[in-house]
Amino acid sequence: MTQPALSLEDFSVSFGETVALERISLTIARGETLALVGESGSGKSVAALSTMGLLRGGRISGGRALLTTGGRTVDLAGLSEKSFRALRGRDIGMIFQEPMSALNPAMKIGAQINECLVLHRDDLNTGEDRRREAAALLGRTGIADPERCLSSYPHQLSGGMRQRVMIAMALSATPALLIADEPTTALDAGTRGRILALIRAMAAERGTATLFITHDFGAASAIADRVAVLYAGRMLEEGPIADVLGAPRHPYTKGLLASLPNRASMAPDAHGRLRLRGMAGAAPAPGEKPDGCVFAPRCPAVQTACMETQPALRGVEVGHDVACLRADEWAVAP
Amino acid sequence: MLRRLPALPGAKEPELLIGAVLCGVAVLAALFGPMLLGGDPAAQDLFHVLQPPSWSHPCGTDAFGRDILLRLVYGLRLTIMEIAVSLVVAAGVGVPVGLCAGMAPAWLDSAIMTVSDVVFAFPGLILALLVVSLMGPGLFHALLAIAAFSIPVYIRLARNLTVSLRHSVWVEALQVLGASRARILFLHILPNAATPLLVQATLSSGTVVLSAASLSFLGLGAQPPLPEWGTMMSDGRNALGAAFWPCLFPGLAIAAAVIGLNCLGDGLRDRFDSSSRR
Amino acid sequence: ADDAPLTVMLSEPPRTMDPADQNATETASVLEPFYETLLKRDAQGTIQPGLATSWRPSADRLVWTFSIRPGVRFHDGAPCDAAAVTRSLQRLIDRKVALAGASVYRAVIASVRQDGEAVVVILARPYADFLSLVTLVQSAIVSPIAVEGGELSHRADGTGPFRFVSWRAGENVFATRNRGYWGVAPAIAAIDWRWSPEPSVLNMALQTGDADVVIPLAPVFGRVYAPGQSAAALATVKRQRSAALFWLALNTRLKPLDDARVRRALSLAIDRRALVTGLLDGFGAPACHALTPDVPDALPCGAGEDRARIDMARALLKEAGQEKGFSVSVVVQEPEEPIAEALQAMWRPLGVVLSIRRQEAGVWVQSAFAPPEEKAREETGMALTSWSAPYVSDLQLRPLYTTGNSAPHGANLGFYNNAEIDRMIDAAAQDNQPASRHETLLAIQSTLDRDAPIVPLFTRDTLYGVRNGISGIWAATEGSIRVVDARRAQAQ
Amino acid sequence: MTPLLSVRNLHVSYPENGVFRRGWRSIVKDVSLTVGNGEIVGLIGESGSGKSTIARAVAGLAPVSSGAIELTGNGPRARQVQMIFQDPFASLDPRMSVGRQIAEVLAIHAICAKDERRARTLALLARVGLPESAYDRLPHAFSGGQRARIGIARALAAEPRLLIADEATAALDVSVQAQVLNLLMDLRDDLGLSLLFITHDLAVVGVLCDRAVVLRHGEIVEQGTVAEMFAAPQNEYTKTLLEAHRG
Amino acid sequence: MSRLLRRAAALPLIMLGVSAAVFVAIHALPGDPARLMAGPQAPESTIMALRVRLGLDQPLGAQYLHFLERAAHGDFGISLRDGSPVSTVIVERLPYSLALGGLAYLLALLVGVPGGAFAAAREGSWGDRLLMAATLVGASLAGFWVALLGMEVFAVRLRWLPLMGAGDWRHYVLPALVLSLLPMAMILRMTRAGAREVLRQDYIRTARAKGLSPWTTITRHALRNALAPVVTVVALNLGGLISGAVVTETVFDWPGVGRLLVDSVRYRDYPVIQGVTLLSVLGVLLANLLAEGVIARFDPKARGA
Ligand SMILES: Nc1ncnc2c1ncn2[C@@H]1O[C@H](COP(=O)(O)OP(=O)(O)OP(=O)(O)O)[C@@H](O)[C@H]1O
Ligand SMILES: Nc1ncnc2c1ncn2[C@@H]1O[C@H](COP(=O)(O)OP(=O)(O)OP(=O)(O)O)[C@@H](O)[C@H]1O
Ligand SMILES: [Mg+2]
Ligand SMILES: [Mg+2]
Repeated sequence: MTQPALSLEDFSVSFGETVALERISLTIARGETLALVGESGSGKSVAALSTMGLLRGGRISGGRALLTTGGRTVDLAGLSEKSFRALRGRDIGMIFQEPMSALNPAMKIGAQINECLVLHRDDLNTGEDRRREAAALLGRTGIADPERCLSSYPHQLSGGMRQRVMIAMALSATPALLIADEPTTALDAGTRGRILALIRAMAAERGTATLFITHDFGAASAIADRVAVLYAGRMLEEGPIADVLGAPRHPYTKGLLASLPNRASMAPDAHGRLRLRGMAGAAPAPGEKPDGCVFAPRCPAVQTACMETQPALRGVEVGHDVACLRADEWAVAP
Repeated sequence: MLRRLPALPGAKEPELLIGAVLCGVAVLAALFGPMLLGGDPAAQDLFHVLQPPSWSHPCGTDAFGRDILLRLVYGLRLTIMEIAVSLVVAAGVGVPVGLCAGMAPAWLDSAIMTVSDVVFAFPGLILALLVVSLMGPGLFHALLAIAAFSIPVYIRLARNLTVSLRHSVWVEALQVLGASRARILFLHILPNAATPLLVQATLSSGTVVLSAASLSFLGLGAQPPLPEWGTMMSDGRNALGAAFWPCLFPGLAIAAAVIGLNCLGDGLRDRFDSSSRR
Repeated sequence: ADDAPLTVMLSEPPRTMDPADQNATETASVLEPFYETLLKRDAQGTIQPGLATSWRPSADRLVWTFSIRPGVRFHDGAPCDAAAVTRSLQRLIDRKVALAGASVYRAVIASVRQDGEAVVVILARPYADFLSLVTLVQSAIVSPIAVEGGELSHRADGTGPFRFVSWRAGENVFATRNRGYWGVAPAIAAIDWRWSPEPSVLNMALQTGDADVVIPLAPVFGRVYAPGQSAAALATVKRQRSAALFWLALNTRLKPLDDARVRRALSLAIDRRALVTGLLDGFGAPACHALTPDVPDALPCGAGEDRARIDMARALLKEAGQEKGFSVSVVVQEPEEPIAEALQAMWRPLGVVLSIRRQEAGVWVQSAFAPPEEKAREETGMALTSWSAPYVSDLQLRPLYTTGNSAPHGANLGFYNNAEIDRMIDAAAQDNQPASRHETLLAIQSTLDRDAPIVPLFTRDTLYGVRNGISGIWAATEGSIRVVDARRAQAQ
Repeated sequence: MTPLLSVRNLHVSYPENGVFRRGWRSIVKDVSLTVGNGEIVGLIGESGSGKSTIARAVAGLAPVSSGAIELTGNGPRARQVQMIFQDPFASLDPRMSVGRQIAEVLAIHAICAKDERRARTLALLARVGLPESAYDRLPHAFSGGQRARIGIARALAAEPRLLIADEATAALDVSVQAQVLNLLMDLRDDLGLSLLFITHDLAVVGVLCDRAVVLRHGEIVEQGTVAEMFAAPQNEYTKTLLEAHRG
Repeated sequence: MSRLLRRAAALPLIMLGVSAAVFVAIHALPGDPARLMAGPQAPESTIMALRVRLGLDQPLGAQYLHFLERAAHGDFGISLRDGSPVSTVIVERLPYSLALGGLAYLLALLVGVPGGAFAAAREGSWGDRLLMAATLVGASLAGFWVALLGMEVFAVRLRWLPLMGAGDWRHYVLPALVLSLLPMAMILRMTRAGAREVLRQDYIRTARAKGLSPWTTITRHALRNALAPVVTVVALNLGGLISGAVVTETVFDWPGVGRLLVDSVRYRDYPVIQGVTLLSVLGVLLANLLAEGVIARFDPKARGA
C-alpha cells in the first residue's frame, strides 16, 4: 500500500487542561473519502482545524499528523507557521462550517475568490482569466447568477450561496487533502447532490483525499468510502461506510442511526405521543468524562466493566474497528 | 506527571505588572507622600533659584527656589483628579451620546453629529476662553473646557463604532428578542466597542495633563502656587537651555503616570478578555 | 560680509507698521529704522536734532517752532518738507483718525501749522517734557502718500535709514538700506526681523546664528554667556538699564485695601532685593518710589528699603485691625505671573493669602480696567503690570494716580483719588522751573509713599544678546533695540 | 379559527447598487401563507429562494416593500415571535457569556423573578442538551451544533407563540436533532407553540411538519399538508425536490 | 452615497448657522481690541475713538448683518490689526499649515498603520511591546518639550537641521515629526486594537486557510475592518489641522494658521479669529464627511442600509 495522504496517529488536542481530542488515529488514502460523523461538540471541527494549523486557544498535545503530498511526508503536529502557510490552500483545502462568519464581510465575493486563484493557480495570468474562472467555479456549485454573486458582499447572499462560495474557494486549487466541515448543511437536496458529485469528481480525477465532516448520513453514504465515528473526543468506530452504516458495531452508532428522522421509526413517549427515538442524555462536557467508556452513561447496554475500563479500538472485521467491550455481541444480535 | 510550575504573576502580562506597580506607587505616594516628606511645597528661596539636582534637592529647585520633588509629590493628587474628571466628563458624555446617535434615525444622527463636529471644530483656544468668560477661571473649569473639547471625539468614535455594529446579525437577533435600544447599546454594543474607546481614553489621559498646562496661561489652569504638573512643566520650559530640571522632572512624572495608566488599562482588558474567552 | 542681512529676533511680532497706532516696545524696535522723529535721543539719552535741525519755544513755552531739515525725502520719493511734517503731526492729534498711540499728544498739543520751512506746534497747556514727546516713535513723521493710500498699517513709509521691503505675517519683516538717506549711510545692507515668544528658542537662535541679535533675553540665560562658558565664544549678553517699572495697583475701594496702612504694610513686607535676585538674576534694580531712576527727580531707594520690613508691616496691620491677615486676589498676565507668585510667598507671614488669577492679555485688560463696581463684584484686589515711560515723569504719574484716569477711563487701576495729588501732578507737568518742579515731584513721591495706592516693585534691565563680531547695537531706555548703526567685523 | 400568523401578498426587495443608479431587486414576490395556532409549517425550497428573507420579514428585520404581516395575539412582537437564526454564531454577542445572554431575555420580558433567572436558564440549557458549565462560557468556545442549541434555548426563553426556525437543526447531529425535534413537538403539544420551520431536510419536514410551503425564486409554487404533498406533489419543482431527497 | 451628498448639500446652511454662533461666541470673548491696541496708558477717550474706528461700537446684530452682507461677496472683513483683508491674511498662511499638517499626518499614517498592523500580527512579541511602549511615551510627552529638545539636539548641538522658520525641506523635518507624534501613537494603537479584534474573526481563519501570508491577511482582510476608528480619529484631527498646530507652529516659528489664530486672539482681532474659526469648522465638517464616505466603503452593510 502506498503512503496514505493523511494519517493521524494517536493525535490529541487540548484546550488548556481539557482534552478535546484524545488519541485519535485514522488514515485517508489518496482519492479516498473519509466521513467523520459524531455528536456535535465531539471534536470534529477541532480535528479539522488542528490539521490545518488554525486552532485557536488550543494546542496539539500529542501524536502525529502525517501529510503526504508530492511524495513528501510532513508531520503537521510540529510544523512551523511558515511551513504550514506553504501547505494551506494549495495542499490542504478547507471548507469551513459557518459560512457567514467565515467570509470577510467587507470584501466582495469576487475579490475573495480571486485571492485563492492568485495564490494557487499559476495557469491563470490575467484578472480577466481569474474572473472567468471564479464565475465558472461558482457556476459549477449551482449558483444561478455567478456574475452577480461575484460582485456581492457576503451579507447579500443566502446561507446556501455563502456555503457554495466557500466550496468554490476550496475547489479552486488541487489540494492533496480536502477538509470539508459540514459543507452541505445549508443546501437543498438538489444542490447537495451536485456538490457531492463535484467533490467526488475531484477525488477521482485528481486523487484528492477528503475528510468529510457531516451529520448527514445520506451525504456520507453518497460520498464516503469509509466512516469514522467520534464521540466526546474519542473515536468509537471506524470502517468501510457500508459496513458501519449497514451493520454498526457500537451502540452509539446504532443510536445515531436510530435517531434519523423518519416517521416509520417514531415511537410513542410517556404521554403516548409519537416521538423520534433518539438517545437520552447528553454527551459529557469536556473535563467531565467518565473513567471508563465515554458512552457508558448513555449506553442502553452498559455493563459494570464499561464503567471501569476504557475500551481500546480493535478490529472486528477487515478495516472495521470498534471501541466497545461488547462489540462482538452486536455482530450477532443487532 | 510533573506539572509545570505556576507562572510568576505578571510574567505573561508584563503590562499589568508595570501598570499595577506604577499606579500603586502613585496612589501610595498621593496618599502618604506629603505626610512622609513633610516640607512646604510653596516655600520659596529666591536667593537659591534653579539649583541643579543634589542630595538635598534630588530634582533640583525651580525658578522660585522651591523643591521640585516635593512639589511633584504634592501635585500627584491634582494630576489624578485632573485625569479622572476630564475622562469621566468627556467619555461620560461623549460615549452615551455617540452610542445613541449611532442607533438614532438618520436625521437625528446627522443633527447630533453636525453639532458635535462644529463644537470640535472650534479652536480649543477659543473654546477655553469662552469657558473663562462664561464660568470664570479655575482649574475645575479648565478641566471642563478640556473635557468639552474632547467630548466630540468620543461622540464620533462611539457613533461610528455603533453604526458598524448595529447591522451585525447578533444585534438584529437582539432586536428580535425585544431588547430595548438602551439595552442593546449599553449592554451589548458598548462592550464590543470598548477597545478603541479605551485606547482613546487612556492615550488622552496624558494629553489632559498637558492641555491643562497650556490652558494655565489663559488663567484657566491651576492657580499658583498649586503644584500642578503640567503648569510646572510648561513654566519650566522657559529656563530650558540654562536649567533642564524644572521641565524634565515634571515631564518624566507625566510620562510615567500615562504609561502606568495605559499599562493598567491594557493589562486589565487583556486579562478580562482572555479569561472570558477561554 | 555686510551684505548679509542683520537678523534680529524679538519676542513678539510687530502689531502694525503705523508708528502712531501702537504702543508696544517690540513694534517700536521694528519701526525705528524706517522712521524719524523731529528730535532723537542718542545712546546716552541726550536729545539730538532729527528731522528738525533746530527748535525754539516761545517765552511761555506754549509755542514751539521747528526748522525742518531740507532735502529729505520719504522712501516713496515724496519730499519730507514742512508741509509733510505738518500733515503728519496733524494726523497724530486728529481725533477722528483715533490713533492708538496718540492720546498723550492729543492731550498736550492744541494744533500744528506750517510756517514756511518751519513747523509750529502749539500746546494746549505748558508741558515740561514736550521735547521728549517728539523723540518717541509715535510722533514719527510718515509719508502723506502712504497715509492717503491707507496702507501705512501694513507698509512702513518714512524717512529713516532703512526702507520697508516686506512684511510676511508670521514670518518676518524685511528692510533694506535706504540709498537716498540724508544722514550717515548704515553699514549693514538689510535687516531681517523675526520673532519667537519662547525664551529658550530666542536663546537657541542666538547660539545657532539664526539670529544676530535677540531681545529680550530672559535673565536666566545671562549665565549661559558668562565668560568661560562655551556659549560666550558665540555671543555676548548686554544689559541696558531700563525704565520698565513693574508695579502693583491696589484697589483702594476694596476692603481692607481701602486702608492706606494696609497698603503700606503690604509694600513693606516685600523683599525687593530678593525679587531682583531671584526673578531677574540681578538684572534690575529695586524700585521703592513712584518715579524710575532715569528721571532726574526720582527718589532713590533708601538704605534697607529694598528689604522686607516684616515687623513694621505687622505693626501697621495691627493698627489697621488686620493682624490676622486677609485674602486678596491679583490679576496678572502670564509673563508677570512669577512676580505675583513671589509676592504670594512674601505675604504669607502676614497671614495675607494672595490668590493669583493668571490671565491672557485680552482677559487681563478686561479685569484690570474694570470699573469699581465690577472689581468689587469680582473681588479684584490688585493688578500687576508694567510699562516704561522713560524720562517723562508726567507719563509715569498722570495715568496711574490722577482721579481723572481712574479705570475704566485710564490706568489708575486702583481708583486712587486724591485732589492734592491731582493738583501737584498738574503743577509739575506745567512747571518749567526745574527747581520748583523738583520740589513738587519729591512731594508727590512722598505722598504716594504714604498713601501707597501702587506698590512699585522693580525696574527690569533690558537684556539682549549680540553675536560676537557685531557692533553698534544698543538698546534704548524704554526697551527697544537700535540696530541702524550695527556693523560686522570684517572677515579675517 | 383565525391563524396566528398570516402573511398576505408579501413583497421584499433589496437595493442593488449599480455604478450610477440604484435599482431594486425583488427577492420575495407575492407570498401569502398562514401559520395556525399550534401548527408547524415547513418552508422549503432551493437555496437562495428567499426563505430566510421571509423569516426575517416576519421577525421585522427585512424591509417589506408591500403586503401585510399580521399576528393575532397582542403584546409586543418579541413576545409572540422568536427566531432562531441560520448562522448561530453570528447571532450571539461575542462578548457576553451564553448564560447571561439567555437570562437577559428573561429579564427583558420579566418572565421570572430575578433570583430564578439562573435556575431557569440552566433548565433551558439542559433542555437543549447543554451542560451547566456552558453558562459562563463565551459563544466562541462552543462547537457549531452547540451554538445552534444556544440559539434555540435563547429563543425559547422568551416563551413565544410562534417560533421561526431558520435551519435550526442543520448543524446538529442526528441524535441531538432528534432531541430538539422532540422538544419542539413537546412545546407544540404542551404550550400550543406554532412553528415556521425552514429546512432543507425533507425527512425532518416529514416527521415534524403539518403543512409545507415550497418556495422557488421567491414565489410559492406549492403548499399543502405534508402527507398530501409527499404522496402526490403537484408542482414539477416539488417533484424534483422529493426525488432528490429520496436519492 | 446619496446620504453623504445630502449632507454635503446641507453644508452651506449649516455654515450659516455656525457663522452666527461663531460671531456671537467670538464677541463674547473677554477682552477689548481697542484697549489692547492703545495700551494701558491710553485714556478712555482714545479707546472710544478706536472703537468707533474699528466699527465695534455698533450693536452686535448690526455687525453680524454687515458681516453677512460682505461675506456674500466673498469679503470676510478687514484685520483690525494691520488692515489687510482677512481672506488674504488666511490664504497667506494656509499653505504652510496644510503642508506641515499634511506631512505630519502622512507620516503618522505611514508609520502608525503598518506599525499597528505589525504589532497586532506579532502580538505579545518584543517588537510589539517595544512599539506599544514607544507609543505611550510618544503620547505622554508634551509637544513643546519634544520640540525644544529636538531643536537643542539637532539644530544647536548637531547643526543638522535648521532651528526654525519655513524654508526648504529641512525646515519641515523637526516640526512635522513633533506634530506627528501624538497622532502617530494614536493611529498605531487604534490600528493595533482594531486589527487584534478583527484577527479573532472567523474570516481571518479563512484567509489563512487560503495560504495568505500574515502580512496579506492583515493588510487585505484585517485592516479594512479595523481602520474605521482610525479614520474617524484622523478625520476629526485633520479638520483641526487648520488651527490645531498652535504649539508646534509657535515653537518653530512656523508661519501657519495656528499662530495666526493665537496672535489674533492675543489682539482680539475679531475678523481674523472669525475667519480662522469658520475655516476650521468647514474643514472639520468636510473631513468628517469624507471620513464617513471612506468608512462606508469599508462597511458595505452600513452602506446598503
Ligand atoms: N477555543 C475553544 N476553547 C475551549 N473549548 C473549545 C474551543 N473550541 C472548541 N472547544 C470545545 O471543543 C469541543 C469540540 O468542538 P468542535 O468544534 O470540534 O465540535 P464539532 O465536533 O465540530 O461539533 P459540531 O458538529 O457541533 O460542529 C467542544 O466541546 C467545544 O466546546
Ligand atoms: N441584504 C441583501 N441585499 C441584497 N440581496 C440580498 C440580501 N439578503 C439576501 N439577498 C438575496 O436574496 C435572495 C434570497 O436570500 P435568502 O437568504 O432569503 O435565501 P434562502 O432561501 O434563505 O436560501 P438558503 O437556503 O441558502 O439560506 C438571495 O439571492 C440573496 O442573494
Ligand atoms: Mg464543528
Ligand atoms: Mg437561508
